[in-house]
Amino acid sequence: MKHQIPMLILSAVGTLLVVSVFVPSAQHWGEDATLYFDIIAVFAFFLGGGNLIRVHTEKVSHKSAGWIYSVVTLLGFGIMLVTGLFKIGNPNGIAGDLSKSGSYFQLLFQYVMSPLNSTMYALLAFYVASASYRAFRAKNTEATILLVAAFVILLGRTALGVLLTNWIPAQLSVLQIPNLAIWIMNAPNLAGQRAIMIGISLGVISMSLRLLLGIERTYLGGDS
Amino acid sequence: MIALLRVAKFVVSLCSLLFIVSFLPGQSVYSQDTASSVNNLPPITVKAYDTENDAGSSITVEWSDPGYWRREGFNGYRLSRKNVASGIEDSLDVLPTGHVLHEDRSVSDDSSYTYTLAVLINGANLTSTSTEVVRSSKQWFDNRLTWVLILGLIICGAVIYFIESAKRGTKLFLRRIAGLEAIDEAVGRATEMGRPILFIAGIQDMDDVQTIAGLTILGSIARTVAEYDTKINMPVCTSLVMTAARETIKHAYVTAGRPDAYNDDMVRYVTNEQFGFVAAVDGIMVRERPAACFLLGAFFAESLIMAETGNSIGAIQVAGTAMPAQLPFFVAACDYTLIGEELFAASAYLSGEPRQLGSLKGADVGKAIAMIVILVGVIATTIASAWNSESMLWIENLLRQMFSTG
Amino acid sequence: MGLIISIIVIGGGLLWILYLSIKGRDVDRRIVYLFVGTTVALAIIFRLEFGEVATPIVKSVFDKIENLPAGSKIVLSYDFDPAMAPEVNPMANAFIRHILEKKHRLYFMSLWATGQSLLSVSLDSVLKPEFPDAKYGVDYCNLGFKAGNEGVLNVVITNLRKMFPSDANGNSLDSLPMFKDVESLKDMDLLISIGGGKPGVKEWVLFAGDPGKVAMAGGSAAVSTPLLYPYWPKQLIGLLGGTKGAAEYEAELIKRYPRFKDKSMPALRMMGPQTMAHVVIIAFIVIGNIAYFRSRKKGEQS
Amino acid sequence: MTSKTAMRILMAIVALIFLFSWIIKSGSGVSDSTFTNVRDGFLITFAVFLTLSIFSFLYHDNPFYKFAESLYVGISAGYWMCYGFWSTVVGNFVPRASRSLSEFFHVPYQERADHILIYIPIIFGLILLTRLLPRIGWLSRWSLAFIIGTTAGLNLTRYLRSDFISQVSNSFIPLFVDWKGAGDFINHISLAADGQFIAILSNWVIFVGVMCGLVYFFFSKEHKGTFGVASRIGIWILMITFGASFGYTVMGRISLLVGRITFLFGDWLNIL
Repeated sequence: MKHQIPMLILSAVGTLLVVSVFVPSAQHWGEDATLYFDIIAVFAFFLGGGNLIRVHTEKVSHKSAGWIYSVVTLLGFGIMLVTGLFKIGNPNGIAGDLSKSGSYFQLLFQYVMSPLNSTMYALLAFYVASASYRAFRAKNTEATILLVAAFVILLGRTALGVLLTNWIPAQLSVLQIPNLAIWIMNAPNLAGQRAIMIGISLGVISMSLRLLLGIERTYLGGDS
Repeated sequence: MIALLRVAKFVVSLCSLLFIVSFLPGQSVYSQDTASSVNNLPPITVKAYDTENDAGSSITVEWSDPGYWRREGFNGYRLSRKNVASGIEDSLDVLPTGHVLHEDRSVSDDSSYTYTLAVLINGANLTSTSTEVVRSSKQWFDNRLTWVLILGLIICGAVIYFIESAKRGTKLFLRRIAGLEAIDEAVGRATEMGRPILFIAGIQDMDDVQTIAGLTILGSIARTVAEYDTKINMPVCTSLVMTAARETIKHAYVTAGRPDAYNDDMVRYVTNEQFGFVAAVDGIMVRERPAACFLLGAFFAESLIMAETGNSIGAIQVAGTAMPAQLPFFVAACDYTLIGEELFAASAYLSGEPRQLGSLKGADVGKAIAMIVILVGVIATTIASAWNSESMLWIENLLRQMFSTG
Repeated sequence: MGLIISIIVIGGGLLWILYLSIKGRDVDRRIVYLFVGTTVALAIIFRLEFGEVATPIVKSVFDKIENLPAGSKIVLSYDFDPAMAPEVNPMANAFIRHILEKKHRLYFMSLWATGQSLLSVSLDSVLKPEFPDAKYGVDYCNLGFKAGNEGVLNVVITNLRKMFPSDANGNSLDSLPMFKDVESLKDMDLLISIGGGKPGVKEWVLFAGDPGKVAMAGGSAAVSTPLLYPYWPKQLIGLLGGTKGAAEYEAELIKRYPRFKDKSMPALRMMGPQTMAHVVIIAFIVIGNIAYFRSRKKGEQS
Repeated sequence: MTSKTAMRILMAIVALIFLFSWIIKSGSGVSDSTFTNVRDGFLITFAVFLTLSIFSFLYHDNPFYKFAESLYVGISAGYWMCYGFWSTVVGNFVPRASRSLSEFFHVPYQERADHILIYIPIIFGLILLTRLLPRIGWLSRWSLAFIIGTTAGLNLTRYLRSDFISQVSNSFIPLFVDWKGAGDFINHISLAADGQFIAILSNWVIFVGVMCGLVYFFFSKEHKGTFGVASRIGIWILMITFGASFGYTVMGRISLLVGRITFLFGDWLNIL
């Protein structure tokens, strides 16, 4: 029971959606299914929120290490939820666009969430630099090829590439670094991307089939 | 399989038959008196037919304008429809220059209709005679997808065939994947050092196949973890993944005979927001110092942050993703990387189950088909373009038609 | 002057790191971090700038918008978050300017929740002040965000009203004149997605542009640009890749419409720091490898 | 001096700078209302504080980073929940479910015959929430099964059409571009970027690259002999692809840093 019914739901829904692609009057099933997924996903948000509250209140009530940060998390969560759900300060009231400028929700987004998000992302610039200094080493043929390609693209995307190689005559213009960068993007890069894409699509197809046939069912708690 | 193919073919021919029957164009001429002002132009032709490959309730009206639209004072075309049974006439729409067809989606499959088209020039209506009677209908198969269906059936058929033959005990050879052999080693090292392992299944929800692939690999890792009694730590960023991951790990512990050692807190929901999640994972890495990190699933920009942080705390890292943009960072900063399709294959490898392995062989058939078709296609295209060969052009067009997405 | 100071500081620093590396001493991560930060900061403070010319892949998008007849329907989708914004927001603003300048109809939407918030910033800072005559519901409108990723596209390519019964402000679509002849995205003349994650340009190609047979262009964060090359020029008519793509578009826009010259063109300005940072990263790769080969040689000798 | 005292001094300094910046920023506000100026002054200072707190992680894990991280986790979870509620529940569910609710939220009600179907996801959603109840928590697998079924079903045909079929047909390329015979080819041979030779070379590279790349992904054959050579070329092509991706990515990452530094120098310090 515990395993047959989920398997049945999975296979039925999946097969139905595969068939629906080919039958014109059923083509909207795919749309409906995605709409349903979204609504279920909202319940998942609630589940997630519930878990977040549970984990952090537990930390606070047990006064476990770093509980003060859990208070911060809960506060942030509560404030955002209240301003968003009640659309506090929204010029158009309850009917207004959630992110209408002037609403507290948008203010919190602009001054708290947005700087946090972009700064986390900006850390990447530092990590990239550190990775290029320590990790990108010509350890073997493969790594060397990767490095050379990266090198050409890096140079080609800046004015430096033009400065360095614009003395090369038109007869050999592919050797000018900006042109070489474009060539790498259009030829070998395209070939590699394509091979990866075809491989992945087959991987996805065979994985989906394994799921539909009920061979792969770890995520449902196995087949015991 | 063959039976299915036959059904498909039958459906296709039935559809085409229906299509031909409904395709009865009506031609029309202007009535003499109103056309006198523009009598130097041939009459406009209008035809109406059931819209192809649809779910019914739609008729397409098509016309060809010999040049009225270039006249001074042209204001557009007015399309009218008459319900044959009830006699009700509706003016549908006025369409500006440039339009040569209109899809009328307000018809019922139960009624028949005729259409007339009027050219509006300086207030004068040059109305065509009406089209033949037409009725909309639904089609049961989308003709444009015949080849998609056939290719799909071949690939899926191959996968199923090899699954079946593996079930019957046929031995299958599979090449080794370096990253997979490292998994046991990594878990072993974490046990020796008495430190936890960290598992990240990407930042997508369960509607991404990569996440599912990550979780199936988690299944095998969790089994080893349960046996060795190592600590596993898995922050997740959606609660559906949390639910699935808990089921997965719990099952592994039950299989290993240690259900009491399982604990829901092994999997923690953090937040759906990408960098909120990254910030938390970074914190966990630095504070808990896992001995091994597994990054298997769909990753975006966070790949480098996680891989670099993992690298800086000296953890063994096994990564895998089908996001090509993130692969260079994994290749550089992790000890082992599963590239693209290898991620999907990994779960089958690790299960060791013959049926799963059979499906990999099936996917290889797909690759073989792709290679053969590309080879033939390239040869045909080359010869067709360089030496103008008619027969090669025919082959090229056939292949392009087969491999068009409809 | 600024250039000279920058070169001295950066060059000196690099030489020092090279010296340390050759000596076999470990250069702390934090020194690397500090160095990158300084380089970018110097370039920003001294406003180093380099000229840009549009490459064909960018030019083709520009020409498409330029050559569509006035009143054409263009969708501009904000599929990004604040983190990607410095890279792709300039593209969005350049598109808004160009599209409204050519008197096309502009339909905004977003597949990212965060996109909608950024969109309202764009509306307030670019569209409303620079095009005061543009009327909501006639010249432009905001459909807002809808959850469901590519699922949304799956629906709107056949039926727009099913997903968007109303616009972001709660107006029924039928009350807005610009939706009169729009049943689905198939009725559009050009779709533009600006993004960098998932869903992004790729999903737009696969679920909207391809199945609907509508011309499709994209602007994408640099990281996902290489993935999109296989779609050009058939499935994508053109593509703006990262800051460089945005800067090229801005340069082309200024060339054709000099009235935008005094408007802020952030991508063009960002190319200076960009170039400097590239140089530094290239230098790091070189230094890292020199150190690596030296240590390997030493290892072989001993 | 113990590290605790040092920390306290540091916190005091940060608090002072914060206060100072708040006052200055409030004073330089442009709005007529004092409240708005003081509020915006606080917000912009707070944004700067958060930016620097995250950057401080580069040096070391520290309380400022932990604060920013915890706040981020809370704020973003709330953000997504609000969006889920307003855009999906109110935007998509309410208009299909109830007229009075639609009026309450000011969204246009949609008359449809199959309204009952909209309750399917609600049922599965509620089943999902049983996860919070230990005894019947296993029921949540049903919702999971529904979602995975949807994923598998949609992806199977999607990837087949969009990635497999279209990428294969995109690979039908001529290996001799603008071919007018071998003599003509040799006469005009050059390394010009837009020349015939480079066009031909590109197509050869794409053709060979795709083939070898696919060979690399072959699982059921040992990579030995010719097959091994092809697989090796395949991995080289993949490495070029990764290198190209890396080059492009670096560019993107720097832009983000530029964005942040411009914010600090421009919006905060006003020195740009």
